[in-house]
Amino acid sequence: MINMSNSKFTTNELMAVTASRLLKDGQNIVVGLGLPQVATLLAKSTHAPHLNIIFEIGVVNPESVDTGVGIADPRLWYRSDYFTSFIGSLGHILQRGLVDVGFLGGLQIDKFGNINSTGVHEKDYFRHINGSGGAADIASYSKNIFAIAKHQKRKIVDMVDFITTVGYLNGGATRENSGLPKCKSIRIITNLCVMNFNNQLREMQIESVHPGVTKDQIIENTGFDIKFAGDLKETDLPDDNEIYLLRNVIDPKKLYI
Amino acid sequence: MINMSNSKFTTNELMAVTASRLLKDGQNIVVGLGLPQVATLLAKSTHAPHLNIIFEIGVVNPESVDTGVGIADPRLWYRSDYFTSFIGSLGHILQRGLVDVGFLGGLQIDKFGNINSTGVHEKDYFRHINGSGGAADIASYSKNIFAIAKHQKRKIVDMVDFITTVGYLNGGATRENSGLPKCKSIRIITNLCVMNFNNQLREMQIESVHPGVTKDQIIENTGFDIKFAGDLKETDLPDDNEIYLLRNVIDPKKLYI
Amino acid sequence: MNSKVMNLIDAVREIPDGAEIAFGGFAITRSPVAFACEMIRQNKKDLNIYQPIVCMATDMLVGAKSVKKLSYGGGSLDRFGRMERINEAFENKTIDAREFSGLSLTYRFLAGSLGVPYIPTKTLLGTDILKNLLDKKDESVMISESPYGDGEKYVFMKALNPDYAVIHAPYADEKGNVLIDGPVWDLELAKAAKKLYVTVDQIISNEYIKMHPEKVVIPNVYTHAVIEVPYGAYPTAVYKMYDYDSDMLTKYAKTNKKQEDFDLFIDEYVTGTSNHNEFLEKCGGISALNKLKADPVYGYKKVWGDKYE
Amino acid sequence: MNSKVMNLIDAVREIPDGAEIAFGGFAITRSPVAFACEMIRQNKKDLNIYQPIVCMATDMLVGAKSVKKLSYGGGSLDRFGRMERINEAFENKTIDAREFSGLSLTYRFLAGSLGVPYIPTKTLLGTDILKNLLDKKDESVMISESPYGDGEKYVFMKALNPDYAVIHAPYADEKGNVLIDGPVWDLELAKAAKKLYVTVDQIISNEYIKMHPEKVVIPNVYTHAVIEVPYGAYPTAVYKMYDYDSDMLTKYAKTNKKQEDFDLFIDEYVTGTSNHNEFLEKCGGISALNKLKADPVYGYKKVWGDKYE
Repeated sequence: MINMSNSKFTTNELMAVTASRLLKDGQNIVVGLGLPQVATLLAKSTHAPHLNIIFEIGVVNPESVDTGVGIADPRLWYRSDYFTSFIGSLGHILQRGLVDVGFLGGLQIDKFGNINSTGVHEKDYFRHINGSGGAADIASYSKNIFAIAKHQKRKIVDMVDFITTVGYLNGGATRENSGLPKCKSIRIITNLCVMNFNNQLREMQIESVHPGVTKDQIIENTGFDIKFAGDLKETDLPDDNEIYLLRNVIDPKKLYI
Repeated sequence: MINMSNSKFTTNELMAVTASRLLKDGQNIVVGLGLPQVATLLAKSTHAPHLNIIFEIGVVNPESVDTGVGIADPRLWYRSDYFTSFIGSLGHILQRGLVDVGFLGGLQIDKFGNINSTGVHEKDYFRHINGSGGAADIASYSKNIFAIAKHQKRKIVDMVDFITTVGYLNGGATRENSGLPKCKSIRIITNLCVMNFNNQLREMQIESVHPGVTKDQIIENTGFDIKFAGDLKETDLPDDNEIYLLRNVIDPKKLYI
Repeated sequence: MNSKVMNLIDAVREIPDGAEIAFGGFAITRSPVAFACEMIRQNKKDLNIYQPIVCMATDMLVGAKSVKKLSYGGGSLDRFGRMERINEAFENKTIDAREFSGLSLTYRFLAGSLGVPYIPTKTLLGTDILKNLLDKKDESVMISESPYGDGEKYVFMKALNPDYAVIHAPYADEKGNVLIDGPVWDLELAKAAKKLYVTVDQIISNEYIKMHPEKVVIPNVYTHAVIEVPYGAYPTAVYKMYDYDSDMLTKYAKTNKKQEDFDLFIDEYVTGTSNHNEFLEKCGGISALNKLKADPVYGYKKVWGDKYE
Repeated sequence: MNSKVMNLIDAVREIPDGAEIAFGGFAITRSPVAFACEMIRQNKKDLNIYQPIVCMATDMLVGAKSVKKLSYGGGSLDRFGRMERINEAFENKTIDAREFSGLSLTYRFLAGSLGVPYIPTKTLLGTDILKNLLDKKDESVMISESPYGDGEKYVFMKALNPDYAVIHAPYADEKGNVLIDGPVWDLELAKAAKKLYVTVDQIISNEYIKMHPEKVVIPNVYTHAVIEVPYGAYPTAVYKMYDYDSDMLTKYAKTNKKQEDFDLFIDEYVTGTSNHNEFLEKCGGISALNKLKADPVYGYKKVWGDKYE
């Protein structure tokens, strides 16, 4: 293998690699388009060849060879193991409790890991943008939630404008008290750092800082007074194989990285 | 067509023809093996070409060419339109309210149309014979129930030994009061007569008597004091085409007729 | 009874103003565009639409002011753009928009298609989606405790059997057995509807179905009408049949940003044409369609690199 | 993780005495006979079996005194005979028999496979089946009123996720994607189980599945073990693969009438053999099996009239 220190990589590549390494072999992942999918495919190409990939639209374990515009694009259905209905994917698999990781994006994420994919408050109205799709369902029933987001003041916020998907709700045991199943862990991967909620309050904290990023940069770009974990680390670097795969196999057209 | 009066027919043939004529074109029928199936296929070959035949095991509209030993026999699945699960057949079709006629057999039928297919009381124990299979479900949700039975004192009874499937329960509105959906009509076709429950009490009454059968014969072979409808009729005779089809196309090996 | 085949105009005529309709389709795939265009031509009003994930057809109907109420679980035109006619109607409150998640709304159809009164689920708990639905006293949702004394909380998603459902599929026979390759996110709503209308690209023989019953996803007992409309989902994709038309979707995603642009688009492409073939002609005709032919293995238009293009 | 392939002996060893198991199979089709025989060889005891419609394998397990409790919806050996070992155990109360209907018991699995606490249904209302279950305080059933104030009554069928399920299928790949042609009455119980064991006649490549995903009825996320046992459902049928063996079923339907005859049968055919191949040899071996080969179109052994026999 080539010496790691020779690697140059983009922030998106680092995010994809970091997220990919959080996935474990044999897990069942419900995943959306974009960097989450790129990260999942990278994991499958490296340390986790037996990941099962599930798209809410009713597609299991595709092996796409062309890049699609969304999960409704048949490019993403090529060489699937199984096709099913919404109830088949989000009912019989997800709600049945078989999904280890729900891998989401969103417009805003708040300090308790709640995600907004519906819309945002503008001066005098609520600007509607998208909606839940399967996201609310995925966050309700996945054992672990991962999200990838841009680290901006208006995106990593104290309270989301709309709770489309519940993370730890108002922190502590409020998620469970609302009636939802427990969520073992939430991980947020941004362009600046990785965040978890591994404390009693279930409040967002910085787990690792990407190489070259300063604490101040993170503080500046976060919409609330963010905490740093006691055992704060630097995010591990991608290795050359990962970068090679991302650039040449997984996203050669550079649509997402 | 050949003159009807030339027809000779067996009792089983008459039962099949009589039942077949009660089916209407385009109906959805859940049907068990034996004479019910023979009658349904005859209807499909004559006045009701667009019947949809459903087997509880998950088979829709087969066109069998060989006689099977039961609905688990792949001979009965040949040239189907659709295969599904138990929930697909008895849930999404039957309980959904799409079945016009549930066509059953049974060990005993009582004066309120309840059917026993579980077992019978012997001197000192309950002899277990079969069980519901889908029968309880079919009787709960079909808009109309047809049954074919032998007319014997121990089979057409005052009260069944075990209510596997509910007809009109204890008569009147007791079926609905138990919480079950309404049942528009129940028809019992025996080797002696056709019976319905078209009265306020929802009590079994003779609708038509098969040619050559006397009222006394019926009374003797019924386990309770059976009533005769005010407009008692004689059962219509089979026509030559029906007899021809039964003998040459539908049950050429005479397994059921 | 013999055949469930209808023509598009007559089928759409059966649907009254104010009808309660579930729509199939998902973003840019199997969207019942031809059916929606004919509804716009016939100037349907006050529709009450239910759709787990909205598709292009729904955005068109909302933009054309045919919709009074929309219950849905979000959706977009994927990377082409957003459902801007829906978003604007939502923001301006010109429609009564009820937002769900994909699964929760689908549970209403699952319950309806099973003939059970409701499905108890935990999804939506804690969300503002649920809060809004409760605030609006939407009949869909009710919060209840477990009957088993374990203190668990559930949302009851109430059964829905919509008066009509409209889906697009590649094939059906004239009896109404429907074949769909690929995922079937719209199966539950199709089975729940009192009258299911299926536009298909091609009506095929029942003989083919007898040879391939495993391809039937909706048996004929559910189907009210089979309507043959070749390219009936264009410009959205039908897996294994034709690809979405990127050019046309890009154009639509531009025109749907502003009502006046959208109106011009509808004037030209929909009310300015008298049927789906004319719509297809307007969109580029045979030469546009020829470019979309799906490869039989890949299921979409496979591009073979520069040398073949 | 790489592969879910196990051998039959090891797979059966994983199942402890007293295990809660759902069985697939239906009368004389796809009955997991090889698995049941190995359970009898390993002398499993006190099993708690759930099965919507019982099959030959279940009657054998009851006759072999492996079963303590059986929850089922009836069943027979079709025209070959009855489930006499089950009937006698029911009558003599040597097992705790809980009788359901096919749909109601399957609803327990549907709820379990959906991750919902129960399914509200009307089936069983008014029956002696329900009365007996309520008398026995069976946890499966609870009568409740509609939450919508319409006075409707329902039976709540409680979710069941059995510790184990055992089904037989013609094919699976080593990842655990299961292919079944024909009806799939046992799908819900397979998806509900915590550990699904699938005996298959043949393990096939994942490459075949990539070409025919529409044939997969159970994706690998549900599957714990794939066990290749050719003719693993013999003497019952596997659609499109082999027919049931009428001679053997006729013999079984004679021996299962009396416990002493049944015991002799088990001694000779099951505990007297060390694996399924020996069982098959005992039943007539290759020449018996050759007579059962299913025609690829008809799906069963097609008899072409006297001149071909």
